[in-house]
Amino acid sequence: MAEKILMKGNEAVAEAAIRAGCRHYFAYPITPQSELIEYMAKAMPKVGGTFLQAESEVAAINMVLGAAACGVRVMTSSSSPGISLKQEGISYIAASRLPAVIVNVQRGGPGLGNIAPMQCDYFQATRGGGHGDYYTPVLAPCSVQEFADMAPEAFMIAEKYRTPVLIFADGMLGQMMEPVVFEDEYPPPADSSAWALGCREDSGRERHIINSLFIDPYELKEKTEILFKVYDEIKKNEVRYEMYNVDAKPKILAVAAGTTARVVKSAIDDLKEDGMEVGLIRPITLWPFPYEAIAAAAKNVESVITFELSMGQMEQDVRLAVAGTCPTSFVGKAGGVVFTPMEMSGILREAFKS
Amino acid sequence: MAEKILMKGNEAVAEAAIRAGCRHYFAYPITPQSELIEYMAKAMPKVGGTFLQAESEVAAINMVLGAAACGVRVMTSSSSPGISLKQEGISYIAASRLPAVIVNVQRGGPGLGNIAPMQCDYFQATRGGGHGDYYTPVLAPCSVQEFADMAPEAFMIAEKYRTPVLIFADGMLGQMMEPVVFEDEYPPPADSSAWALGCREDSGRERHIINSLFIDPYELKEKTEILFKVYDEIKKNEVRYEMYNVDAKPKILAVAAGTTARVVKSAIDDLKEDGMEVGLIRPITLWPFPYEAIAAAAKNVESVITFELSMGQMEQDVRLAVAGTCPTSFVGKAGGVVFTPMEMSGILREAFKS
Amino acid sequence: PKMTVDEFYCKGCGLCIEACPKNVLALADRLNAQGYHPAECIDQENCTACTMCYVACPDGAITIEK
Amino acid sequence: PKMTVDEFYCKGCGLCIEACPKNVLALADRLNAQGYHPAECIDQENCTACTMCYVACPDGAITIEK
Amino acid sequence: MKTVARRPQGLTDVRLTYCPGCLHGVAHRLIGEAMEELGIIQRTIGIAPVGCAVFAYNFFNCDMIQVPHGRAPAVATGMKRSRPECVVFTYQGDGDLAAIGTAETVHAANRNEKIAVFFINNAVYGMTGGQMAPTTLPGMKATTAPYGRDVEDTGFPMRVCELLSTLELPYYIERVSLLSPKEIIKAKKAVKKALTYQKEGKGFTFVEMISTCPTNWGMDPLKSRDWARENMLPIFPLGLFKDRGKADGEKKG
Amino acid sequence: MKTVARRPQGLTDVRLTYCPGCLHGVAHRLIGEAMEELGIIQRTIGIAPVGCAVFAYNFFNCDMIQVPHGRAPAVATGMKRSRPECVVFTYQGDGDLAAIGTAETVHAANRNEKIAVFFINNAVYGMTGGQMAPTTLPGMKATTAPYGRDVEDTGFPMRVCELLSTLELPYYIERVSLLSPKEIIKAKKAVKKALTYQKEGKGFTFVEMISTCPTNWGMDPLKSRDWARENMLPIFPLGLFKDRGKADGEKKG
Amino acid sequence: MKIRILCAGFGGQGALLIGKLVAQAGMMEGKHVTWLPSYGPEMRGGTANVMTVISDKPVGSPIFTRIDVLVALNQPSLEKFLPQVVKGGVVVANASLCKETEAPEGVKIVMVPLTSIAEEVGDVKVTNMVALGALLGYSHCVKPETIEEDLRHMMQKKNPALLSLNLAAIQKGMEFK
Amino acid sequence: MKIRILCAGFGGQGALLIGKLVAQAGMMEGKHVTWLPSYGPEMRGGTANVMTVISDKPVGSPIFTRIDVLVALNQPSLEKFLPQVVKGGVVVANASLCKETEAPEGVKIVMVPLTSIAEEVGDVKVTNMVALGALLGYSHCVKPETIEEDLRHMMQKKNPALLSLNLAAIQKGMEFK
Ligand SMILES: Cc1ncc(C[n+]2csc(CCOP(=O)(O)OP(=O)(O)O)c2C)c(N)n1
Ligand SMILES: Cc1ncc(C[n+]2csc(CCOP(=O)(O)OP(=O)(O)O)c2C)c(N)n1
Ligand code: SF4
Ligand code: SF4
Ligand code: SF4
Ligand code: SF4
Ligand code: SF4
Ligand code: SF4
Ligand SMILES: [Mg+2]
Ligand SMILES: [Mg+2]
Repeated sequence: MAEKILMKGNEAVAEAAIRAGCRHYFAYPITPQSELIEYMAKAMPKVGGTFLQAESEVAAINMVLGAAACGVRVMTSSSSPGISLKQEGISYIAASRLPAVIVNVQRGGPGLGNIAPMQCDYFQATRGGGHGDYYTPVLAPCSVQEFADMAPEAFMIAEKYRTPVLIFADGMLGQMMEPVVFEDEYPPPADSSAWALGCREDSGRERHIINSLFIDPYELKEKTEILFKVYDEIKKNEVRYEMYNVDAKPKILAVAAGTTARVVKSAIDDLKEDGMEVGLIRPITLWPFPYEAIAAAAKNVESVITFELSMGQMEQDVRLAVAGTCPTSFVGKAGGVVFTPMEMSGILREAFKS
Repeated sequence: MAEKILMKGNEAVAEAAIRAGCRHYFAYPITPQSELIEYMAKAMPKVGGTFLQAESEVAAINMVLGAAACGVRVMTSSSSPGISLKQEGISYIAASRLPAVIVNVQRGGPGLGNIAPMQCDYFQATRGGGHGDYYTPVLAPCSVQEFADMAPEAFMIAEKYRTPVLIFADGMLGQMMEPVVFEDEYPPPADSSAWALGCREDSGRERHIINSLFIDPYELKEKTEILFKVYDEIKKNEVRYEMYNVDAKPKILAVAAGTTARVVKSAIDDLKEDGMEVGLIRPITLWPFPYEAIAAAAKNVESVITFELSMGQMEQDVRLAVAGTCPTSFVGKAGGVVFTPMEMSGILREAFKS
Repeated sequence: PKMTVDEFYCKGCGLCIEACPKNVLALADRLNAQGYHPAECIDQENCTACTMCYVACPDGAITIEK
Repeated sequence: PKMTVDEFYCKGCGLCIEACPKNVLALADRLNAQGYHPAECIDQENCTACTMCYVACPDGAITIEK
Repeated sequence: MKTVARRPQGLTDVRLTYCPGCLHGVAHRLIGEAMEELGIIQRTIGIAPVGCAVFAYNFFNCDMIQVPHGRAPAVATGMKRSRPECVVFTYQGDGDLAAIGTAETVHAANRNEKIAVFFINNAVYGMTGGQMAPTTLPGMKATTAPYGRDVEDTGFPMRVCELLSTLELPYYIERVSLLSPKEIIKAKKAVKKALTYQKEGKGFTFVEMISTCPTNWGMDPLKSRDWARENMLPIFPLGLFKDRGKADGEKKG
Repeated sequence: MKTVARRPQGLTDVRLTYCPGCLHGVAHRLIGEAMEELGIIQRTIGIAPVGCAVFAYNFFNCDMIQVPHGRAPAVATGMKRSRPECVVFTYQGDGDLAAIGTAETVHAANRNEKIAVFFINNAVYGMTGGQMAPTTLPGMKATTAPYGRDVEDTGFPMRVCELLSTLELPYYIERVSLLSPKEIIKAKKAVKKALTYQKEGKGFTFVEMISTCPTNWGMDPLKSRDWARENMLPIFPLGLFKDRGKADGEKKG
Repeated sequence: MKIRILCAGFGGQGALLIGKLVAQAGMMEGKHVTWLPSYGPEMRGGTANVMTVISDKPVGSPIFTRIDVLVALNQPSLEKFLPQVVKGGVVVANASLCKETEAPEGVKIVMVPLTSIAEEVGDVKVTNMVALGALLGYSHCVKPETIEEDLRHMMQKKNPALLSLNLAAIQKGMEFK
Repeated sequence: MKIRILCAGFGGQGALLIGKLVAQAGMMEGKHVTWLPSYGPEMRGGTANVMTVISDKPVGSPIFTRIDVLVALNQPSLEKFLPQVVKGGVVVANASLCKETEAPEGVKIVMVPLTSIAEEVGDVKVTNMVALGALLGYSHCVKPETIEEDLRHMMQKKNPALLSLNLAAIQKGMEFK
């Protein structure tokens, strides 16, 4: 088995991306993701890859658009305010049917906010913060290992469906070190020759055009419907989630993503010792969201509680899933204050009382 | 009664804003909102106001931030891709607790899309397309008259709660002409002297600071909770919607906003002649959304149908409102193809059959 | 020399006419499919194939042979 | 002349010391609340109130009187 | 009989969507000719802006992409750095390049990205119906400058060549005009040089072309060319601003 | 005994959060002094950037706002045009002003907005931990240029004064340094002139200050000043680039 | 009562103004009206058209796919929109630029040499006014007096000459049988 | 078994490295470990601290508010974090920079003149290594051998001199009673 390395999440995801064959990276510095861009700056030249610090996040996402259009594996990363600036570009990348990976190491918002870990860009990530009818698959890691593993996974999804994919991390995941193991082999990039731009002197193929302008409403309608057929495929094939203690006939179902879910798990173990059973569903793909899994689990519990590092965003998806079959509640924290295991146990014990 | 004027929606909303005392406008051209910026260019100088064409939408929203911080009534407008570029700025304006009015004359998306009327920026508008925990009130007009009336209304809400307010229009509303009547008087701007930046030589007041950086998580948490208390107030006081034929014991409840709702109304009248009763709830504020009204109405119908010029966004809010009390369905159109009255009647007649 | 205008492209802007040192070009009375009066050479003999019309044409409608 | 350093602001960067033509400044041995060795005037007599130290100070910690 | 001039292979056989007499068409043809003459059609990627030339992806006979308003130089950067074997060019209007795209333009130039930028200056936002551009002339009317551009309020026309020429590394910068066959022939040389340097992988090449907008200027094609000559050329002087190829040459020779 | 020098009223009594010996503090003091001397503290609005100076709203004793990264000139435009009676200044670092804020900087200058821009050039992104800036020197190491800035790959240091000087209308542009008391005294004159012109409502005034970043350069304060003198001044020559006030003066006189 | 009027022609022919004057008149007569032009880059050289609805009840959609009255100032417009005209519908076609076309059953096509009449009246620019006249003659969507009142109101002072030219054109259009 | 270790000090004192070496060793011993530093602009001049967790079970939160082992390299750190130390907890304080402080009940404070010892060993820079030694002496979160193995692995080749210096410092720290 490959060796364990103690690494920061920001570095681990960068290393994994490079090992997975990503050779193009464009980004702009921002705390708390800067170790990612700095790692790329060091590592890319060593593998003959392209590292370029863009003049802004807007430029960075458009550099990504250009590289993606040429069919290469390309990544960018930023944190909340920077991701907001990328929204027009992401909408174009989605509309142009191009694969790309975008990492958001979230910080506190709105505005300049702060650099503490949060999950308050959930709506933006899962509802297409940009304009128009589109979605992007969103992967939410809960550990440095999973953060790293999601780089190759994100590229595979991006290439399979020709869509931008978001990795939804937070400042804590970016900054913390945990042991990581890298695969020796990662699947190679998918063949893009059927649509990518480039030199056609040898192939002599027809010229390729990449475009998101469809001035005739009926044409745009058709293109959009094709796009949504792809989304149906993604919903069918790519929903990912983790169940924890759900088979123990829990009275309460907790739903939490990312680092928050880790704290819930400790609390679940804690309560178990006192014979109080709580189940957890941790959405790993925030879009597509595991509606069915939660709906099914909700049928067998007395209530569902959503935990988020925000004032309540994912809880809407949970309510859409539960659709009234049992009471739901929400516990959130704003500002980048995180849940402590003790506190979490307390909240769940309370829930048991009622 | 004041005289009726035949006007384009883009011009009417601009004229109303000026009559309501808006003297500062910053924007960047984009179809189909250009008549708005062009009207402002003509009219502002005549009333001694400020019109400035910014170098970009990003610059425009930040000019708005500056003017808003000085406590003056300020407006900007754009269309879908341009609104995406404003997301960081809107998040800052919301976080800085500043009043401002932003008009989105929507076009087809994603990407460059086209310039046909759509409602596919609904998620972006109602879920904070920018980063962080925030919302903006969203007003959705269905006629040129209402579009115009919403300018002063938006300013009043913006100032009362110190929040940016979005007017959610579309290319059809912007381009079409209908008769408009303007009030002779509009309420004056609210007093901003308690927080606005400016000259304090006379008042000798303490210096004012406007800021969205709260590096201490507990401070940002507190600020966010204050912000959400304001949102609770808005939810309590500002929910607006129109009911049509809902008291006729309809078998089906339709939910539609903006121009789509007009087509639904003609269809409702059409079906009424054949004794088929359909009710309509037209959300006028998309955020805060009329959850209660729809929940109540849903209790007395067999099913709820949501109509949108998109692949389905508002329908999530409708499902959240209905919360499983009756079946819901969605009928949407992508690409900027609009509903015709005939087609709409057909859809509703079908619904009656089943 | 032979100067020909491809009606499919021509928008009757007249820039070629202005460009021709020999004044052998003019707009036709007829309209083309797009509703424009296409340019045409009314005196091929005197065309010197200097290509000035071609250079001026924004729509790539002109071919010169000799 | 009197040169005084406000310990509250001083970060012991030493730029004032370098600036003083009379070499009458030095860092104190003690630490201030922020854990810096504040600058101080070790020889007020020879201070000419030329204000060079004040000009050099990034933290607005210096007052000169005469 | 042999053909001495015909529509170049660098253009597709699609009819251009520009207004009658619009010089966008001339700029297109020059690029199409240069690509054909240099034999690079098969390895060139063109970038269409948002502007009247947004449809350029239908007109240039090479691989094409249509990108967000003003961001073409950033997109070109991403392309050139992933496909160094390709010739990459952007085609941009004054609103696209000198307003919303200012940062992308300046930084691509400052990095000396190995791309060609063709800048069509018609002193107006054509596609959106005649709004003021950064290049709109003093006193010139536009839909967003209905009383004529007031320099005191909105600034002086931006001279992009002059601006970029202060940067250290850009390889080639020239301003030409498309207002007569003579000028077009000069312009052709500049366009070809810009693409030749790309073929040779030299660096950032920038050609500004003084053009017209008969529709939004409200003039017929002929009149608009004269108007541009009288009013634009004094403010946008033609000429070579930078040619490190030449410089290098001189050094060598 | 009378006070000949003391912390200016233009600064609050809050301790600056800059690292020991960081010349941001000197720049702050000069602006604070100038505001006091011109008696404009009560009618000045200052704009804090995103950068180490993000906390400037705690330090300047006038009305203050903290704005999005790079957009200060746009915010200032909105403010000045709604409060013409106020003096409006921005305080920006090289990343803020010359990278992400390039378009806002260039266009505010081109419109000759009646605002003062203070540009602190320390050749690095200080706040975020030492990434490369557009002004980073050739070969200089930064966390995103770990092998030293390669001008072939990332371009040459941007000279903003030179760039803006090509524009027609900007009223006053000067580059000064903060590397010694002598230079600081010169810098003070420039800062005061920039704000004096604002008080008189003249136009766009821009003062670039060559500064240091001891922390990210990994040098002590003294060493970093010397390093800046040796390495930055050759690439960023000090001097007056534009002063229409002077010109006007000469015309008059 | 609800009338859906579509006016179409080449860019410069002024089709949009026809629709606007009718909508304006409808409004003055207390009707509900909407006016929606084609917009955007399609304008480039293409044809311009405008949809006008005049109704006693609030207008649902300003966009319609079935036409009660079509004014076609050129051949392309006639070809494009004729199929959408409903039974009982009227078509005013510009005989000067349109070929004789056989009418779908229940549809009445009136060929009026709009351009030539306009030239007679004194200026091709008033082709659209002649068309407006013809429209008023064959469809009774609004009263001619209202249109005249509106035009007087608009031009009396600014440009009396143009006013009488327009009125003359409208007259000629109405008189054409 | 789960140990929460917090190391804090002035910027340059190398508190973060102490945590990292412990976490690294924990990992090598097959434990679950997390390491989370304070980050961002607070660094400016301020104090740096790092939270390290070593556990048999997966670690829930890398952030904790109750401390099992505190290493305080300076006075501010001692003052700030001492209240969070749990009953049975251990505190290694830098006697060279910290005042004698009375221990909350159930908490053991060990005052070690880290800086001076480091100077003795030959370089104040290894203050953190002395602290690490003391930590290993008083808490048995990881085996000293593992730390040594790790350090050898890291430095043997690159810098044997530094290695022995570090090992000496750790030794001295462990020996201090
Ligand atoms: C983000 C964004 N903002 C604005 C627009 C609207 N828009 C399209 S083209 C254009 C300007 C076109 O002017 P120019 O670049 O000079 O090109 P021209 O049409 O004159 O050739 C604008 C503002 C857009 N499509 N996207
Ligand atoms: C939109 C956005 N992008 C990036 C950042 C992260 N960021 C904060 S400050 C900064 C650069 C600071 O450098 P500079 O402007 O030179 O100021 P300095 O700290 O050197 O004084 C960056 C990239 C941000 N806060 N917002
Ligand atoms: S220049 Fe070209 S398009 Fe214009 S008239 Fe001549 S041939 Fe036709
Ligand atoms: S080739 Fe020369 S001479 Fe012949 S038609 Fe063209 S311009 Fe006239
Ligand atoms: S310059 Fe100022 S801060 Fe630095 S040591 Fe002297 S007094 Fe202290
Ligand atoms: S005032 Fe001059 S002489 Fe006195 S301490 Fe300061 S620098 Fe030295
Ligand atoms: S609008 Fe102007 S620039 Fe655009 S195609 Fe027409 S003439 Fe050319
Ligand atoms: S990081 Fe650099 S610029 Fe920022 S405060 Fe410290 S020394 Fe100054
Ligand atoms: Mg233009
Ligand atoms: Mg800097």
